[in-house]
Parts: sequence; structure tokens; C-alpha cells
Amino acid sequence: MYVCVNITSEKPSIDKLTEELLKNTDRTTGAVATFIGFVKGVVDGKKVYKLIYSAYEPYASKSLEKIAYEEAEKHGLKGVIIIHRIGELFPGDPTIYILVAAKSRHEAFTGVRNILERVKHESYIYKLEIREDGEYWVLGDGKRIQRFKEQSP
Amino acid sequence: MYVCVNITSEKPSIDKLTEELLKNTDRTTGAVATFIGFVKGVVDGKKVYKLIYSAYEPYASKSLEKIAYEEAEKHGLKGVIIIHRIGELFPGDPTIYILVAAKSRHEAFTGVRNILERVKHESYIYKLEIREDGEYWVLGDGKRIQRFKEQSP
Amino acid sequence: MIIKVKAFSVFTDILGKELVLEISDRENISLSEFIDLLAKKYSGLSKLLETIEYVILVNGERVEEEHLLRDGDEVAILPPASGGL
Amino acid sequence: MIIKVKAFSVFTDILGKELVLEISDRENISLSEFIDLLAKKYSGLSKLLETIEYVILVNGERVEEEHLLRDGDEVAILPPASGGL
Repeated sequence: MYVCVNITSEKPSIDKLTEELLKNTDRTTGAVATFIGFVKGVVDGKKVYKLIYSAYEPYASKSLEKIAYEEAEKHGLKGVIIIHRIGELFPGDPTIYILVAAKSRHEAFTGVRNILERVKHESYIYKLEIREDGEYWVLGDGKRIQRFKEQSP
Repeated sequence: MYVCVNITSEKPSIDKLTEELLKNTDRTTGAVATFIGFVKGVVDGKKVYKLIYSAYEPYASKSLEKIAYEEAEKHGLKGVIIIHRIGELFPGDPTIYILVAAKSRHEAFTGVRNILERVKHESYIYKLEIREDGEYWVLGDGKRIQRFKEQSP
Repeated sequence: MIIKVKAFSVFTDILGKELVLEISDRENISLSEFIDLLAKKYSGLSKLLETIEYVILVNGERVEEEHLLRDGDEVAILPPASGGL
Repeated sequence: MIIKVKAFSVFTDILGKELVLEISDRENISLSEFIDLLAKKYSGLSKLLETIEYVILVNGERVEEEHLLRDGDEVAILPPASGGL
């Protein structure tokens, strides 16, 4: 079972990640399912200027590893890669990459979906949304609190 | 709605396909779900040497386009790319790429799964499996008939 | 009247990938009559058509058995697809 | 005794990203006593802790409220995660 996680400001190559996954799994891998999240340019009808992601390291990376191993075990996955980007990201920028290798398409799809849901809730990664109508901390799956302390200039 | 299909012997770049999808969809795209199929090195416990895919063109491409448009309509997808490779493919080689762009992860996952199932059944694309125990035509989702006419040398 | 036949997958074992038939002894021929004619000419085809599911297309379209073929038509004989993976 | 506090997301509005507290007037302090002390020092923290769900970790682990902090411990105050997309 191959697991690789990374929290980084860099933008990775999906081709290289896919090759890495294939190289590190055995010859019975028939399916790779991938999810990529992108910064949306509009949320709740408001223009989004950028997102700022921050992570509580090293525990955020450890949480991603835990999710990857547990889901791989549960669904018989052959390989899992999770890359989460942090820092300033702009509309159209990719935020997260989840790649899952499995013998069949069913395992791969189930694996990638479950991993994404768990990353959203268990990852110690946090999002600030900078929009035309203010700055919002995003808590959990959609709750927003307006930022009440201006960042020092 | 952006649709691109291609039946080719070439191996495409997933990074380029993903960029193409983002470039051709609007700013509310938040999710891209991707499926890539690979030639397995072992099937039914037998070593696989190679697969030979053939397509009935131009109707195979038309069938992929039909599937892409219909599923995009049905699930509110923003973009669909389907690339199917033909010719000789060896273990570890990618055979099919399906990329789906949507506003949310749920639409993207549902879209890519449904498109894959339909491609398997409605695409006028055919597979010959060259294995250590003979050559098999694959019919539908797993039925195999041993080839009874040797290819001329 | 010239009819082109395209075969795929297991049907190529019997018919080859492509063949061109000239029908000279009659004015017109329905799709089912044409398939019967093929089956007489190529042994093994009848048995295969009884054994597996198949689709026959004329110029890429599904048509009725009684559909009359025209000069230059392309008839394709296809087993269940196996694209995807 | 030195305790490092790390705040994330909405908690940084009150605490900043990181602060270091020196507890000199007592031998030991439980996690809940420490959070009470923080709440006295930083107005708005109590209200926020009542308003939203949160997790407090000590050196990356979930611990009981009565857990006694030790010199050099890192206490993190975290709202619900919002990674992914």
C-alpha cells in the first residue's frame, strides 16, 4: 500500500503524481480516480478575490496520513496521494489533489469520495475567504464568520 | 457546456486536459473528478501481454459525444473530456481518461461514474486481450471468447 | 449494388475487418436477407449470431430488419462494446 | 512554566497566531484552568467558545479537561476544519 501526503504552497503536476502512483503499486492496478478542488470565483453570489489556507503542522499532515491509511485499508486501495495547498490561492487555482489507485473503478471511486469527505472534516486545515463584501473565516462545511480584526497593514 | 472527445493512439497530458477544462468553463467550477483506466498485468490469474483496442469510427466518437452531452445536461456538468486510446496497449498503460468539471464535488463524482458506465456499454470500442493462455475477445463487461482465427503473420 | 461490410472484435475472426460484396442478381435486398446471404457465405457466422448479443448498423444507424439496403451502404456487425477499461 | 498557544482561523482574531504565556504564580495548571485564564486575559474568547464548536489539542493530542500542563507544552485552539475545497 502506497501513501504519500503533502501540505505545500506549490502546484504539483497531476501527470507526475499519477505516474508515481502507478510506479508504486502492483500490476493489478486498473483504475485511478482523482479529485481536484478549485477556488471558485463566486460564492453566495459574491465575487471572491482569494482564499488563504493555513494548516496546523505537523498535525495536519499526520491527519492526512491517518485518513489515507485508514481508507486504503477499508476499501482495499493500492495507493493514495493527498496534496493540500496552503497560502494565498486565487479563483481557478487548484486547492487539493486526491488520487486513488485500485484494482477496480468501484473501489477507486468510493475511496476518493470518502477521503475527500474526511479531509474536509478531520484535517486541521483552515480557510479564510477574501470577498468583495468582506473577509470570512469558513468553519466546517460552509458556516462563515466575518473576520472582526483587521490584519495589521 | 464544454465537451471534447477523442479516440487516439496518443497518450495525453492530464495536466493539459485539466487546464483545458478550467479554461473553457466559468468561474463557478469548484471540482474536477477524473477517471483513468489502466491495462492490468494480470487478469483471471493469467499474465496479460497486451491489449488491442479498436473503434468503429466515426460512430465511436459520435457515441462518446452523445454520452458526454447527455450526462452533462442531466447532472448540470460544466465540462466533460473523454479520451479513449486505441491500438496496442501494454500493462500499466492508460486506456481511457474521463474528466468532469462541475460546481460541486457531488455532481462531478456522479457525472464521471455514469459516463464511465455508459462508455463501457455504448461506445463501439472493442478489446482483444493477448494473454499467456491465448487471445481473447472481450465482449461487454467481462465475457470472453477465445480467438479462433490466428492473425496472419 | 455494392455493400461494404465492417466487422469488429470476434466477428473479424469470421469476416475479416472489412469486405465488399457485389449483389448483382437482384434489384434490392433487405438487411435480414443480406445477413442470411452473409451467413451462407461465411460458415460460423450463424452460430456466432445465435451465441452472442450483437448490433447491426447501417451507415452507423440502427434500422429495421426489413430496411432495404442501397448501393454504397456500409453494414457493421458489432458485438457488445468493451471500451473503458 | 512556559506554555505556547497556537490559534487558527477565527481564533487568531482574538489571540493572534501564536502567543507564549509564562505561568509563574503556581506549581501546576490544568487545561481547563489554563483556558479560563486565557479567557480572562483575552476578551471575546469566552463568547466565541460558547458560539462555535472547537477542539483544543495539547501537543497535537486530545486530552481531558483535568490534564495538567507541563513546561513547554503547546496548546492549540482550533475551530471545525475547512480544508478540501
